[in-house]
Amino acid sequence: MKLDGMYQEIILDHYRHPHNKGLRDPFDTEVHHVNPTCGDEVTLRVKLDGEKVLDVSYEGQGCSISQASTSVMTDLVIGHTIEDALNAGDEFLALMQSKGQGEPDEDVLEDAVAFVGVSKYPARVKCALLGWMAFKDATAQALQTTEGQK
Amino acid sequence: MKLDGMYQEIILDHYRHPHNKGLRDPFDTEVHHVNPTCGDEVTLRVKLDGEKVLDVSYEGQGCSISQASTSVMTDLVIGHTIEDALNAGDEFLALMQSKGQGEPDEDVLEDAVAFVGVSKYPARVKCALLGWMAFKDATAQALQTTEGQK
Amino acid sequence: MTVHLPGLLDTDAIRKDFPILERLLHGDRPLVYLDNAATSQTPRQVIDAMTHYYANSNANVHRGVHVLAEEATALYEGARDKVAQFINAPSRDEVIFTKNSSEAINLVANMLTWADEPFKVGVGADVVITEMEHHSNIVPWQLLAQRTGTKLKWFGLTDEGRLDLSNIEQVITEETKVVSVVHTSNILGTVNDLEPIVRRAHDVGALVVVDASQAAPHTVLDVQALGADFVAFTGHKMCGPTGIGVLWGRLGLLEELPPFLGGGEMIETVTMSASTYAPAPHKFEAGTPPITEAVGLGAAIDYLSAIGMDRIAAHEHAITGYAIDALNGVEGLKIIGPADNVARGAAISFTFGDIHPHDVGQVLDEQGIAVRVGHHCARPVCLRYGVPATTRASFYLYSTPSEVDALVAGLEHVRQFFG
Amino acid sequence: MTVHLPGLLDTDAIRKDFPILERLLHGDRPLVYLDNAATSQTPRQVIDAMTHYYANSNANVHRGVHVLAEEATALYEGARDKVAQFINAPSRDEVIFTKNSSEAINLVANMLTWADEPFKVGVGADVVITEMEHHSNIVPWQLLAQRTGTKLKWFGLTDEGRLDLSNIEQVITEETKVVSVVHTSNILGTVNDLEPIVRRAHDVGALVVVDASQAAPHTVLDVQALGADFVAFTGHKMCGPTGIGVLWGRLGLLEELPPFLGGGEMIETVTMSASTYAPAPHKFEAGTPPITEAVGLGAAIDYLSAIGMDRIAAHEHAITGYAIDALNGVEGLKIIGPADNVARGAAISFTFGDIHPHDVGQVLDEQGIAVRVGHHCARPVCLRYGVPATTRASFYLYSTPSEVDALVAGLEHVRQFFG
Ligand SMILES: Cc1ncc(COP(=O)(O)O)c(C=O)c1O
Ligand SMILES: Cc1ncc(COP(=O)(O)O)c(C=O)c1O
Repeated sequence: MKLDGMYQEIILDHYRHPHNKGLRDPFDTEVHHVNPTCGDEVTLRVKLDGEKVLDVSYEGQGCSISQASTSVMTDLVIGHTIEDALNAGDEFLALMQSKGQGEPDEDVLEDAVAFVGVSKYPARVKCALLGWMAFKDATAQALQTTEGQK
Repeated sequence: MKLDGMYQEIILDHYRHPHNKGLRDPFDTEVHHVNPTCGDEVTLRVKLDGEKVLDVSYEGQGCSISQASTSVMTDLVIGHTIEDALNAGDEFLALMQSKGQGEPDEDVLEDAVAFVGVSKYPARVKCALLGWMAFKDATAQALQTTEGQK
Repeated sequence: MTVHLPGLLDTDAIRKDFPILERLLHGDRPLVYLDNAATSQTPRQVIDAMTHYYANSNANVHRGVHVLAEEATALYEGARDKVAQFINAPSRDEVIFTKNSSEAINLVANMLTWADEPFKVGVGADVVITEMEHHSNIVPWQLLAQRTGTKLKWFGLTDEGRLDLSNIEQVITEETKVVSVVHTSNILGTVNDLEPIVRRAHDVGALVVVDASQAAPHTVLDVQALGADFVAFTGHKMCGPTGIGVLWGRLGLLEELPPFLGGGEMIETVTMSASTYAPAPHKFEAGTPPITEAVGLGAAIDYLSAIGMDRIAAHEHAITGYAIDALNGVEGLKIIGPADNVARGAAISFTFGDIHPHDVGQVLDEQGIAVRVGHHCARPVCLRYGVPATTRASFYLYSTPSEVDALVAGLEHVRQFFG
Repeated sequence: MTVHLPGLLDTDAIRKDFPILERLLHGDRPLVYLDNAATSQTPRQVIDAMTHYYANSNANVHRGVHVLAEEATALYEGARDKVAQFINAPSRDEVIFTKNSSEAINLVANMLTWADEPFKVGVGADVVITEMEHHSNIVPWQLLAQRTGTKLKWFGLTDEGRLDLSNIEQVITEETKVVSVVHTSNILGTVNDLEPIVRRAHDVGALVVVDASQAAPHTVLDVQALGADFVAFTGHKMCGPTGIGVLWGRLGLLEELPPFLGGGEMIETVTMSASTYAPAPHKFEAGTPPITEAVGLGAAIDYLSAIGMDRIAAHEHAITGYAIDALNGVEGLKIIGPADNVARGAAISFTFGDIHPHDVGQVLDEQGIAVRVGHHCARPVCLRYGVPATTRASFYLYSTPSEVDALVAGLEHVRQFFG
């Protein structure tokens, strides 16, 4: 079945057993992002520490793609440098815009490579990006606050 | 040539040698009517006398149909009773709305029967009606004034 | 096994008129098109009428003395006659062609924005809508409210998915200038009882606008019986083309209300400093109108009328009843909207356990079943019922019981997939 | 005898693409279609693209997860890409689909009606147009003036049919908020030199709107080279369908200016009390857009681009030159508009002795020759040149020298008829 290209087992796993779900303290910033076309929502917290992403936690509702993608994202960024995390986000965005043609770097994207099939479904690309966009936004806000305190 | 159905010789005659053209005194009312879609214009004067249409005169510019129709109309109403004149106008209107199917009464409409062919050309019906509408309007205004004076 | 329900149309014959229904998806899946509330499919007769127009009579309308211009004008104005007859309008001059329903409603809102007394809106006046409106019957009134200071009020909904009119005297008051309400909800399927609303609105001197976007395609729409002042609908939901909608309005109102868009065709005479306007409907049709689209809509009306709107309504009632029963038998499925088949249109929204509608729709699509998922341009309804989105199946004259069966089977597949 | 002019296209081949050009009128008269400024004819490729859409991919756009909805969305948004490329727009998001040129211009006028500073119009501000505008670029600004108290000013015309810019500093002043001007006049044929107008307008901080309705079909239209802020044109004059037009606008402006029509598709999120709007272009596209019409317009752009807009312009230039010479040889005929073939489009208006244009058009029609007669939605031009109306012949990529010859012969026949 062609759908398996989109709903890879790894995606369904993250959907059924999401990682890092549930809001946690401490955090620097909290953001709330919505996908207006389908009502998917995520509330996401970020805790940075100088160079590193110390923690990301979230609460949300939405389709399997948006939920799994957020779960995968947390694995990819927590404990990594901010720079690497944002880089991974850029890679993921490029993958999502590839219309199924992307050749993702598994070293960078790990489980997130499973989303290559989603990029063939324009209506679902936004779902896959929801958590990533929230992370980027929260991180940018946290960095700004830190800048301001310097 | 099918056009002959529209431009009957009698119409072209009236167009080339219009009757009663040129504004005359005395008159009761003067009206100015315009056909906005093509710019045809007529200024028309009416002189009534109790029951009768004493005089109609006009000045105008426009296509052969509008000019000839106005000329034919003056012949049909000058010297007739107001009632007969307005009746002829109603007959003519019905003829124009007949889409080529009308069977005009030559006793009532005289030369105006020649316009039956025009009724097949929707874009030209308004041209043929311009003078008649002006006459009807001017007569109604003149009658109102007379009423007012009673 | 074929199901026989009383009132069904001969869908075998009808489906032959719709070329797209022969399409296979994902290789070999026949299309099961259950997204009719979003847009309907187009019969060959309508496609052919437009193709024939382009190949034979295409010209700009009005003012032309050449044959093509006369034919185009006759076809365009002939379509207006057909619409007038279809909705039992007292006069053909009451039928205004717009680009869609949304423009039709915005047209009314903008006429009122610029109107003088007695229609003048503004601070101290209010506009009433309902919580089950499509965004196209919400946002134009929010814009009017922001622009003029008019207050926006609305009727709420009952738990059963019906309008809550219990406070009608408080909602529609002497301050109310206009009440705009949907005939048939595109998300809940509810068919509203408009009679008490029209009566109360007219008692207080308010105008009534009816959004008939989901009514004109599916049932006999009689604007005189309805008693409203304006009625809006859209071509692409009634077997017609995109790019055309209709606003019907009472002639007396159309004569008094100011124009909206300015341009060619809507004028009587123009000088650089001032213009006068043509009589309705042309006053409200600026620029080259959707000519081919009117030809197509006229052909759609001929097509629907030949079958009979009453028979189409009966067919859809039968299918909807069958679908409600079948869906109620699906474990974990919950219908959002009237659960019975009374005063109900042919759109059924539902949730399915905690499987998100996007996922439901995607897996159904894989089986060739086209449903719509999301908030269906009626987000306040989702908020009201506490759901982020729904899956919606909606039927039309070519829908069959076996398509309902396919949907039910498809849902079982969805459950397995995400189980 | 066939005439050979440098720059002519292979019209034998091109004409085969247009089914209507095979039509015989009044029994046996081949159609000589010289009414292209009113609307163009539609090639088979465009008709087929729309027919194919209805028969294969018809669905409502955006938000759908099913195959048809994805195909329809890709086709609709693909048409936007084609338009953007056709006019060299910096971004596809700058292309807004409207129902026609008139709506596009009204859209700008209404954005400004509701805009805040620095765009705010009203008492003390003014809007500048010209005396050669189509009614669709006059009436929207008259309405804006009446509604907001803004003052309307305009450039006059020279006896030769050109814009009189001698008083440009007095007409466009620090008070000017917007200058809206036609690229190519539909009645005079004049192609305006927009450069000094754009420069002066931008010097005083005014926005520039260009009505390119008669430019987009006939020449290379490069919005970046033009330097304007908004550009409007319409599908049915450029081999596309009715029911669709385009407004191009600078992205920065589209982001800042308020929406016009409200409804589905143009929102980000809606509650009963307030809404937020989608980014441009969707912010300005309320309701179901003209989807099929966009598909058709996209196909028209492919068709025109394959031939090449520069080559089409050259062809029309050759035909127009030939026609000006031929018409100047007709006794009693007087061209209203530039008498030479410099900075000139393919529409030629004229008077013919004292034979009224209606009569000219009617007798030409009888010979199968379709011209337009009247004021061509530019009544101020007729007033300016003291004529009640004109006869207009207008050419396109399929026009031939022998059609010009037929026109000249037809005019001789008109003279005899009324002689
Ligand atoms: C110069 C010009 N502007 C505007 C328009 C209006 O175009 P539309 O009727 O498609 O809105 C036209 C066409 O009639 C035109 O020639
Ligand atoms: C109830 C209702 N109102 C209004 C609309 C808007 O129609 P359109 O998108 O054709 O403007 C729709 C369709 O989406 C609808 O279902």
